[in-house]
This record gives sequence, C-alpha cells and structure tokens, in this order.
Amino acid sequence: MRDSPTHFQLTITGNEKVGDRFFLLSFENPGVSFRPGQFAMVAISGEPYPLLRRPFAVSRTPEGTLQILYRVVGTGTRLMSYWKKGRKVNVIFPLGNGFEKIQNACILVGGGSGVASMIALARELHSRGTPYLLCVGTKKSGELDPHSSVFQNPPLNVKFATEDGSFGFHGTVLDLAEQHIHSFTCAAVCGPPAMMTAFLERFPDVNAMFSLENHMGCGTGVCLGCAIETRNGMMRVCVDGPVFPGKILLPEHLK
Amino acid sequence: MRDSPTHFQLTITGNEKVGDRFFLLSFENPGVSFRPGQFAMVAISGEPYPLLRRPFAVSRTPEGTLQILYRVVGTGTRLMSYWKKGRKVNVIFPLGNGFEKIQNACILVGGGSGVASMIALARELHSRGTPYLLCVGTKKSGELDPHSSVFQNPPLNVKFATEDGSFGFHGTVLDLAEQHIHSFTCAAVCGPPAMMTAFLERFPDVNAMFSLENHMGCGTGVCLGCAIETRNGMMRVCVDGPVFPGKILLPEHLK
Amino acid sequence: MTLEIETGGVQLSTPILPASGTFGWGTELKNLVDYSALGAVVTKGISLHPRKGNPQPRLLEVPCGLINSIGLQNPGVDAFIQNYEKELSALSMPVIVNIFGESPQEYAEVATKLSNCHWVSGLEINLSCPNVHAGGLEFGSNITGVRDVIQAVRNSTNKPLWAKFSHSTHLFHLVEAALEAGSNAVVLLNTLPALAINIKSKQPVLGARRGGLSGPPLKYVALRDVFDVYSRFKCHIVGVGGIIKPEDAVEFILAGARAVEIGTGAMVHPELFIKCRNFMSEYLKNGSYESVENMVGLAHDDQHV
Amino acid sequence: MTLEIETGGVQLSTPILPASGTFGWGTELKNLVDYSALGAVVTKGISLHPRKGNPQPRLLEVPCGLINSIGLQNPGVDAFIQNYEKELSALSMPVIVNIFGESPQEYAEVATKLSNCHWVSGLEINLSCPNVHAGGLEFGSNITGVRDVIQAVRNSTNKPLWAKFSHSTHLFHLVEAALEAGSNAVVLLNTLPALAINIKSKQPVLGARRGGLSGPPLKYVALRDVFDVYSRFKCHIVGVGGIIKPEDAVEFILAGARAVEIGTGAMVHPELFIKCRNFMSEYLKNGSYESVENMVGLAHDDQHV
Ligand SMILES: Cc1cc2nc3c(=O)[nH]c(=O)nc-3n(C[C@H](O)[C@H](O)[C@H](O)COP(=O)(O)OP(=O)(O)OC[C@H]3O[C@@H](n4cnc5c(N)ncnc54)[C@H](O)[C@@H]3O)c2cc1C
Ligand SMILES: Cc1cc2nc3c(=O)[nH]c(=O)nc-3n(C[C@H](O)[C@H](O)[C@H](O)COP(=O)(O)OP(=O)(O)OC[C@H]3O[C@@H](n4cnc5c(N)ncnc54)[C@H](O)[C@@H]3O)c2cc1C
Ligand SMILES: Cc1cc2nc3c(=O)[nH]c(=O)nc-3n(C[C@H](O)[C@H](O)[C@H](O)COP(=O)(O)O)c2cc1C
Ligand SMILES: Cc1cc2nc3c(=O)[nH]c(=O)nc-3n(C[C@H](O)[C@H](O)[C@H](O)COP(=O)(O)O)c2cc1C
Ligand code: FES
Ligand code: FES
Repeated sequence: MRDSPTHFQLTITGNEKVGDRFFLLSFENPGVSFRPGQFAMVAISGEPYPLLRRPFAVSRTPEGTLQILYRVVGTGTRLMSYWKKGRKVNVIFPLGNGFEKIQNACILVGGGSGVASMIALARELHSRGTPYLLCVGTKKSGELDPHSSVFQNPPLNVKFATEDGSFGFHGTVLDLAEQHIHSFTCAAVCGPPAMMTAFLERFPDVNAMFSLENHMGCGTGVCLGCAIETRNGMMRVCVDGPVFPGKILLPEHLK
Repeated sequence: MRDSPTHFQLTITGNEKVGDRFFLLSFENPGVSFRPGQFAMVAISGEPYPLLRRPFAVSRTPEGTLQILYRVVGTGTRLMSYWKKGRKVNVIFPLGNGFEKIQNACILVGGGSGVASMIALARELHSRGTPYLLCVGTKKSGELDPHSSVFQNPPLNVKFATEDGSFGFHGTVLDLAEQHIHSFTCAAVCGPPAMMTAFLERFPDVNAMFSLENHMGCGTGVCLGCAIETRNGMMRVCVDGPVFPGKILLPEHLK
Repeated sequence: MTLEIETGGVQLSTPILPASGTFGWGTELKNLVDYSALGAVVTKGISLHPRKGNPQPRLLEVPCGLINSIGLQNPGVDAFIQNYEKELSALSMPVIVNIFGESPQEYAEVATKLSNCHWVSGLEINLSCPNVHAGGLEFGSNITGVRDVIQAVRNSTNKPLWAKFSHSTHLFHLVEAALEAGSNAVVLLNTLPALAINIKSKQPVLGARRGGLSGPPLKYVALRDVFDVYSRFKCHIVGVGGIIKPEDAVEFILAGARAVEIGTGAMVHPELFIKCRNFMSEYLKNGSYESVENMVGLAHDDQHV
Repeated sequence: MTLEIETGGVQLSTPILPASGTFGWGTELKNLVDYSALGAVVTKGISLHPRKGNPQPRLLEVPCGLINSIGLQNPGVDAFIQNYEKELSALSMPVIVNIFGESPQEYAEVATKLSNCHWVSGLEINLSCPNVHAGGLEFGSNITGVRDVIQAVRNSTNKPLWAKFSHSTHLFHLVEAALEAGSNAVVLLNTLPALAINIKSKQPVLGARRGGLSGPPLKYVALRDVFDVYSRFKCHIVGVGGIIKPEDAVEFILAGARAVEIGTGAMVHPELFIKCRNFMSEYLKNGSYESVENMVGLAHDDQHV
C-alpha cells in the first residue's frame, strides 16, 4: 500500500501557474504506491544552494500523474517556479505516515500552502465516493484559481473562503468550516500554525487529523530537526507524522 | 575614450552556442566607451551562489551590440549557458586598462578561452584597416565554430590551429604564430599561463602585449586577490592590467 | 586494493561514516542507504538521562549551510540500549556510539553502561557540550575539561575512544590533552557556534537562540584543522564537516584524516555515502594506491612552507 | 531620525563601513560607490615595512564563501602616508587605518607614525596576525598577545583604537583584555582559518596553502559572537562578516553592534553600501526609532534564556 522511500529522478511534464502565487507541478509517475498526506523531499538544484531539500505533499490525478501544488514563499519555491517541462528532478518519496483510510464523511480544511496537503486526500475521497467537503481559505481572491485543474481534475466538492470577502465565503476558512462541520464525522486540517491552533480551540470535540508543515532537515527521521513535543512524548513530524490526531497535539508546541 | 566603471543592468539579446563549449552572449549596448581588452565583472545570479562575479572581455559588433564570448569551464559559465534572451544581467563595466591603440601590423594569438580577449582587438583593427592576423588555437576541431558570427561579423582575418590537426593548421597556436610572426611588428597574446610563458620564451624579442586571466575577487582594484609580481613590482591584473607588456612580466609569476 | 583501514582502534571496511546526529540511532535509513558504503555507523549523542532537546524552530537554512539547535534530544542510555540493541547488534559493521554528559562523571557512567555492550565498537566523545559546573563553558574549550572527560571515560571502558572537537584556536593543546588522556583518535570538527536574528520579531530565529553551523563552508575550516593537527601529531584523525560531494572526502584523506564522517550532506543526499565510496575506489585505482592508508596525508608531501 | 552614531570614539555619519582589505586604500572606488553611504573608510592593513604578500593563487571561491590568502600585501606605513595622505585627507569622513605587525613594538611604531596624521580618525588593530616571537600563534589568540599589542599601541597614540578579532572559543577573555588595555571598541570578526586541497595535484589550492574564509556563512558566527560579547560587556562593537544584503546589517545592530563593516559582499556588489544605508533609514523610520543607537542590542530585550 505504501512503498518505502526511494530516490527518484522524476521528469517534469508541466509546471502550471494556478493562481497569484501557486503553481501545479506535474511529473511522470514511476508507479509508486503512497497515501494522501505522504510527501516528497524535493532537491531544488544540483548545486549546494539552496542546500536542503524541500518537503511537498504529493497527489495523483485520475490519469495517475503525480502532482505537487506549491505556493511561492521563499528561495526554493521561487526557483521551482522557473522549472520547465522535461527537467529531471531528484526526489525522495514517499515519506511520512499519510492519512489513514477515511471511511466516514470528512471535512477537509486547508489554509494557505496547507491547501496542497488536502488535495490528495480530497481526490481519494472523491474517487472512492466517500462524502467530503474541501474548504479552501486564502486572504483574497486570485491567490488560487478555482477553475484550475487542481480542483477540476477530478471536479472536487470545494468551497472557498477569502478573508476580504473578494471571492466565495467572507471570512476565515474556519468560519467557513464552522457552517458545515456538523454534517461530518471527522476532519482533516492543514494550514499555518495559528490556524491549526485555532481549530483545536474552536472545535475541541471534532475528531480531527492535522497535517503539520514544520521545516525539515532530512525528512527521513534521522536529524530530529522537526521533532515536537506531543502528549505522547517527542515526535518527529517527518516519520511519526506529518499527520497527527488532534488529541495528541499540544497547541503551544505546534510551532 | 574610456568611461569609468559603472553598474549596468544589461538586457540579453542572444546567447548563441558557437562551438562545443563556447557561447556568444549579446547585450543591448547602453552606449559605453571602452577599449579592446577591457572587461566586465558579470554577476551570475541574484543569489549568494555563485558568490563572486566573473570577469569577461567585451567586444562590440559593427552594429554596436556588446558581446561576451565565453567558454564553459565551471559552475558560473555553465549557469550562464542557460541564460535566455530578455534576461537582465548585472555587470560592472568597463574595467581594466585595455590595449593601447595599435598603429602597426599586429599578430593576435589566442588559446582556449583566451581567444575571447582577442576578438575585440581584432574587430577594432579590422574596422580601422590596420593589418592584423588572428591566430586561434584549440585542442581539436569543433570547439569554436569558424563560421559563427564571432569570426564573420565582421569577417576577420583569422587562421585556426588544432593540436590534433583535425581542423586548420596541425599544431599549437604558437607553432601557427611562428609561421607568420615575421610579417608583424607587434603581438597581442591571451591564453593559459603555460601558453603565455611559452610565448615569452619562444619569442623573447617580439614586442608583445599579454592579456592575463587571473581569478578575480573584486575586479576593481580593492582586494589585491589578482596581484602578481612583475619587474615593476606588485601589480593588480584587474586595474593595472589585464594587459601588460611582455617585458615587465616574470614568467614564474604568470600563475 | 582495499578501502579497509584501522582508525582509532576500530577496523573500518571503508573510510566513509555518517556523522553523529544526522543518521538517527543507526538503522533508520536501511531502505534508503546502501550500508555497504559505510565503514561504521555513528549514533546521535547519548546521555545518562533522557533529554527532550530544544524548542522549535531547531533548524535554519543559511547560504550553503545549516544551523541546528536540536539540543541533544535523546532517550537516555538505558532506553537507547533497550530500544536499539537488537537492530544495531544485527548490523555487519562497527557501531560507534556518540556520548556526552554534563560532568565527567556523567560521561563515565554512560561509557560504563555501553562498555558492557558487545555490539558497541567504540565511543565518540562529544566534547562540545557545556560543562554545567564551569559556567557553561564547553568541556572541549580548555585543556582541563578535555583531560577530565577523557580520563574519566578511559577509566570506565577499554573500548576505543574518539574525542570529537569543535574548531578552536587552541586545538593543538586540546588534541594533545585528549591523546595523552587515552583517546585513540580525534574527530574534527563539530559545528561552529552560530546565531541568526529575525529582523521583524527582533528576536533570535531559533527557539534555543544559539545553534551550530554545519554544511559546505565548514569543510574548509575542518580541512585546515585536520591538515594542521596531522602535521603536528600524525595521530589518527576522523575528518568531518561540509562533505557534499565525493571529492570532498578525498580532500580530507589527503589532508591527513583516516576516515570521514558525512552529516548535513547525507541528510540532503543519502546517496552520497555510496558515491563517496565508489569515488574513493576509483581514486585509489587511478593512483595505483594499495589502500586508503597510502593516501593519508599526501597533501603534506611537498617541501614548501 | 539620524543614522549618526559614535562608535569606539569615532563619530560616524552612518553605521555602514567597508571592511579592511576589501576597500583598497580607501579611495579606489570613488566612481563606483556612493560615499555618502559610508560612516568612515577603513584601509587595508598597514605594517611598518612594505610586504609583497603571498604567491598566487590568493583567492578561492567556495560554496557561498571566499577563501583569501592575500598575505597582508601593503606598501608600508611611510609609503602609505606619502601616497594616500592627500586623497584621504580630502575625504569628508573619518579614515580608520587598519594596522598590524610582527611584534607589539612594530604595531606601536606604525601607530606612532599614524598618530601624527590629522586625517587619521582611528586605528583598527588587526590581532589576527602571527606573533613571530611566539611560534607563529596569532596575537589575538591569547590574553598576553592581546594585552601586549593593545598596550603598546595605546602608549603610542591618543587616537581611538578598535581591536579586531577572529572567532575564538575564548573571545570573552580576549575582549576583556583588549578593553582593559585601552581599546575603545572591538571589531568582530576577521576571517575563519581555512584550507582547500586540489585532489589532482594533491596539494593545497592556495599559493600560501592556508587562507581565511569570509562571506555569507561567516555572518552567523559573527552574529553569535557579537550577541554574546554584547550581552557580557555592553561595550562598543563593530560587526563584520558575511553581510550580503541590507537585512544582514540590521541583524548585527540588533545583536549589539553599533556599526558594521562589509567586506566580501561589497567586493561583489559595491552598491551594497548605499542599499544598506537606505534600508537602515527605512527600518528606523518604520520602527519610529530616533537613532541607530536605539536599535543597538534590541535582540536582547526578551526574557527567555
Ligand atoms: C510535510 C510537509 C508537506 C508540505 N507540503 C506542501 C505543499 O504541498 N505545498 C506547499 O506549497 N508547501 C508545502 N509545505 C511547505 C513547504 O515545504 C515550504 O513552503 C517550502 O519548504 C518553502 O521553501 P522556500 O525555499 O520557498 O522557502 P524558504 O526560503 O525556505 O522559507 C520560507 C519562509 O519560511 C521561513 N523559515 C525558514 N526556515 C524557518 C524555520 N526553521 N522556522 C520558521 N520559519 C522558517 C523563512 O523565513 C521564509 O519566510 C509542506 C511542508 C511539510 C513539512
Ligand atoms: C580579465 C579577464 C578576462 C576574461 N575574459 C574571458 C572571456 O572573454 N571569455 C572567457 O571564456 N573567459 C574569460 N576569462 C576567464 C573567465 O573569467 C573564467 O573562465 C570564468 O571566471 C570561470 O568561471 P566558472 O564559474 O565557470 O569557473 P569556476 O568554477 O570558477 O572555475 C573554473 C576552473 O578554474 C579553477 N579555479 C577556480 N579558482 C581558481 C583559482 N583561484 N586559481 C586557480 N584555479 C582556479 C577551478 O578549479 C575550475 O577548474 C577572463 C578572465 C579575466 C581575468
Ligand atoms: C542536525 C544535526 C545534529 C547533530 N547532532 C550531533 C550530536 O548529537 N553529537 C555530535 O557530536 N555532533 C552532532 N552534530 C554535528 C555533526 O556530527 C557534524 O560534526 C557537523 O554537522 C559537521 O558535519 P557536516 O557539515 O557534514 O554536517 C549534529 C549536526 C547536525 C546538523
Ligand atoms: C581579500 C580580503 C582581504 C582582507 N584583508 C584584511 C586586512 O588587511 N586586515 C584585516 O584586518 N582584515 C582583512 N580582511 C578581513 C575582512 O576585513 C573581514 O573581517 C572579513 O572578510 C569578514 O567580512 P566579510 O565576510 O564581509 O568579508 C580581508 C578580507 C578579504 C576577503
Ligand atoms: S526532518 Fe529530520 S527528523 Fe524530521
Ligand atoms: S581582483 Fe581585486 S584587486 Fe584585482
């Protein structure tokens, strides 16, 4: 079901701009089995700069293409935005635990670059026919194009919230989620630490899984750079996570 | 006649492959006055890697386009070979002394990447009608295309030598030069240290000017990284050169 | 032609090792790393009692380098033995356990416990640890600290000891003290002290404020120290710092190291171990060297000073 | 709102200075650098007698860093005064002359000669210079060396003195010695010791074999030392090392420096001086600070340890 982590040289088949700061990177699929929520450590260049690999959630289109949806936030993602079709990229994949198979109606809550981690899960629930709703939050309209293939291939059940009300629901993605959460038995959440902490406080009784986005050194469990304190002791986000049940998280240690 | 060094953001108008490892980079000309042999310090990226600027001789086509002929030898020149039309490049230019105006028949001897430093001079002598011969040496055929605009715009008086005899004269560029040098009253030389040392030893009586290619830190005379010992004391290749009369050079200090 | 070399009392099948703290407890990367590349495994630092380590953030990437402030998180020596003994003793290569403590006695107690483990081939003693009884100055920063720790450990075990240092202007004296106190080899270098400030929050970036700089730039400082220490003592040296390509490992051997450890570089590229091993083989072959030993310190063979 | 700040006895119109050895004798870049960005010029190191410096190659670029072994080439103090007095005294800003010697006496003789030059506003004392009478150990590596040099210079001139150090594990003691001996400020840091080996020739790459590492990675070591020295002594500090963007200069001020020097970064980008100056102004404005002085050491204001 999950292959063990391997080095791949993946060939880029597309790197499409899908919003003001989001890109959708597509790769040839080397035939790997992985779970939604598992991620890849992507080497940005063959040079010693930038030095570290960057972690990105991976999803799969109905045709089997591997995809990374990424937000341009710093040096690494900026350099990635220049990548062209045909380039080979060195990745270690699949990493992390990923989400357990979800059997019950689930609400997916993604904020900022955290939306990316929800796509693979939404696509899986969609293809399996499990009821779900994907709530996507951005600051304003245009950040992430609702008509792009991110949400259309397959056509996901998605609602958008913008903080300035310029598109979709007016408010935070948590405000949006609040309106629908009663229809679901579980939740999956990914976003900035402040958003995840707020979710824990606002919906303490919801059975929620959180995908964390710590900065990572190795991604393979050997450096302890990503380790956080949880109710179950010290845990490495990269191998013990990135998906954790909300009940073991300590809000003060989310960042 | 020579403008003082200035920062420019030059727009690339072309970056043509002109041989197995040579590229010809063209820029919009911001209207700078400079001498053949003067050079530009080119910033390779906006990032701290590669850290240092790289020095390149600059020439001008009859239409006034600025050009850099470069050989891919390391990280910086490899990254340059990916540059595309339209990119803006940060350069400090013009730097160094350049060649004095040459009035008499002159033989130009260039080996390897040293060929580049001879192009501006050849073009100037060509346009002024001063008799000259450009001798170009490479290891084998194909390294630098004789039909490229490097040699055709304007059509220079050039002879080629290859060490393996696969094109033009069979032998080193010094062997080639030896056949013609008696027809000239002066010489201009640029190439690897071993070639320049050999020139000094083989043609001790020729009135020759050498353009040196030391590794440079600043290119502006402030770091002393390029300084060499000469018969006239310590000299900085970047501001006291890169062009030096052969009679002041000490072969043992050429590298 | 062989890559085998005895280093500080440990027989290594290759001179390529992982650096402590970047290879977990030794077996996490079994699926990703070709262990035949490795001359030994080196564990993260182990202390007497468990430690949680430092608050997040613990890592900061800087140009061509990495600052970490993991803070020596570890389960403590007892849990370490209990949890990892089985897997580690099943490995077909030496296991070097990196240890540290807050006092010479603590180092000694950890060493005593590990001394009874047949699967432990040697101890790497991390001297870049604050001496709580001496105002937080690192043991490795002064001769007394080095001597006290190494002697205490030496009296607790017969296992080979490797003393691991950070860069210091006084490295000669410190190395001398370690060798005199019974260290079989010295390991050069640990990270450089480092700090970064977030100009928006006006606070240090890392949760623990201070951290250590590793990665490519450290290579040149480590090479310098390996070169100088080798030329002075001709002792057994393990070179560490900034190896990111196979050529770097060869540089360390030529400078005088008998083995190298790779940290940050292999965190990023786990394939680096096998690449280094293969490159080293090629280099031996091309130079017609019988063994790595013949390459050690070759950069010293000329006469100019 | 002002960028002016008094640092180690010198009144600077901005806290942005060039680093010694990367700005020639002070006036070479008059056409390329906007001198209004600079609080002072700092010359390359001057010694009693002329020096040719080291053989080529003198520079090696490494990942995000530069190793140099210029070897303190300079025309000697007499020729320096004769050749550059006119241009330097015409500058409308302080001139800091960096000096070094092979013995405390030599330092003192250089200082005496410069003491008579009205256009010299202060002396920066490069302590990272081998003490030929103490086995080549750098003056700055031990308390005695520091004390002897600073005292000798202090007795030769009334000019402000800035003592410049390399990174050391014992920096506290060295800084203390410099301050006690009469240094008005400390300058942190000089380059890190470094070496590289060419695996084809099997020889060190640089003509002089050993060199010093500067550039971006050094920033984090220098920030750490500035931060720690400020928190211990609250003395006047000039921060140097790895500044390559305007934000870096601000980091140094927040860590505790009253001024910064830019070396490698401005060799590559002479525009960096004016960019730093402008960014610093903006930062002051946005934070509503009256002066740079109000920003000094702000990273220390929190309570966690
Ligand atoms: C498991 C996992 C999955 C992820 N999936 C995705 C995804 O699918 N799509 C996506 O867009 N992003 C994803 N992320 C986040 C993504 O990895 C980062 O956005 C990316 O690494 C940023 O790289 P960069 O070089 O562009 O930015 P950088 O230049 O590295 O930094 C970006 C920002 O982070 C700050 N920063 C750097 N280091 C630290 C630190 N140690 N602590 C705090 N702040 C720091 C910087 O100051 C800067 O503002 C994921 C992260 C994890 C851990
Ligand atoms: C005034 C001047 C004009 C020049 N004009 C031209 C030109 O017009 N066209 C052209 O192609 N080239 C020219 N050069 C040479 C050119 O600058 C270099 O080839 C270029 O900088 C190499 O950059 P790189 O990043 O590709 O190579 P790098 O990766 O920097 O190095 C290339 C090679 O040089 C070696 N090297 C690096 N540093 C040193 C050192 N300190 N000492 C010895 N070897 C070292 C490396 O090991 C490597 O083999 C000129 C040089 C000078 C000084
Ligand atoms: C994340 C991380 C954790 C480390 N933990 C330890 C440790 O526990 N004990 C130790 O002696 N060194 C530790 N080090 C230092 C490394 O072993 C090594 O000496 C240093 O990183 C330099 O090598 P490199 O540049 O190849 O990483 C650690 C380094 C890193 C990057
Ligand atoms: C080429 C070069 C020459 C230097 N010469 C001197 C010198 O003569 N005296 C001195 O005190 N420091 C000298 N230094 C050190 C710098 O002044 C500075 O301390 C160091 O380079 C760190 O700053 P940076 O990273 O901004 O370059 C020199 C540095 C370089 C790169
Ligand atoms: S990133 Fe290294 S252990 Fe998780
Ligand atoms: S390259 Fe700096 S002085 Fe010539």
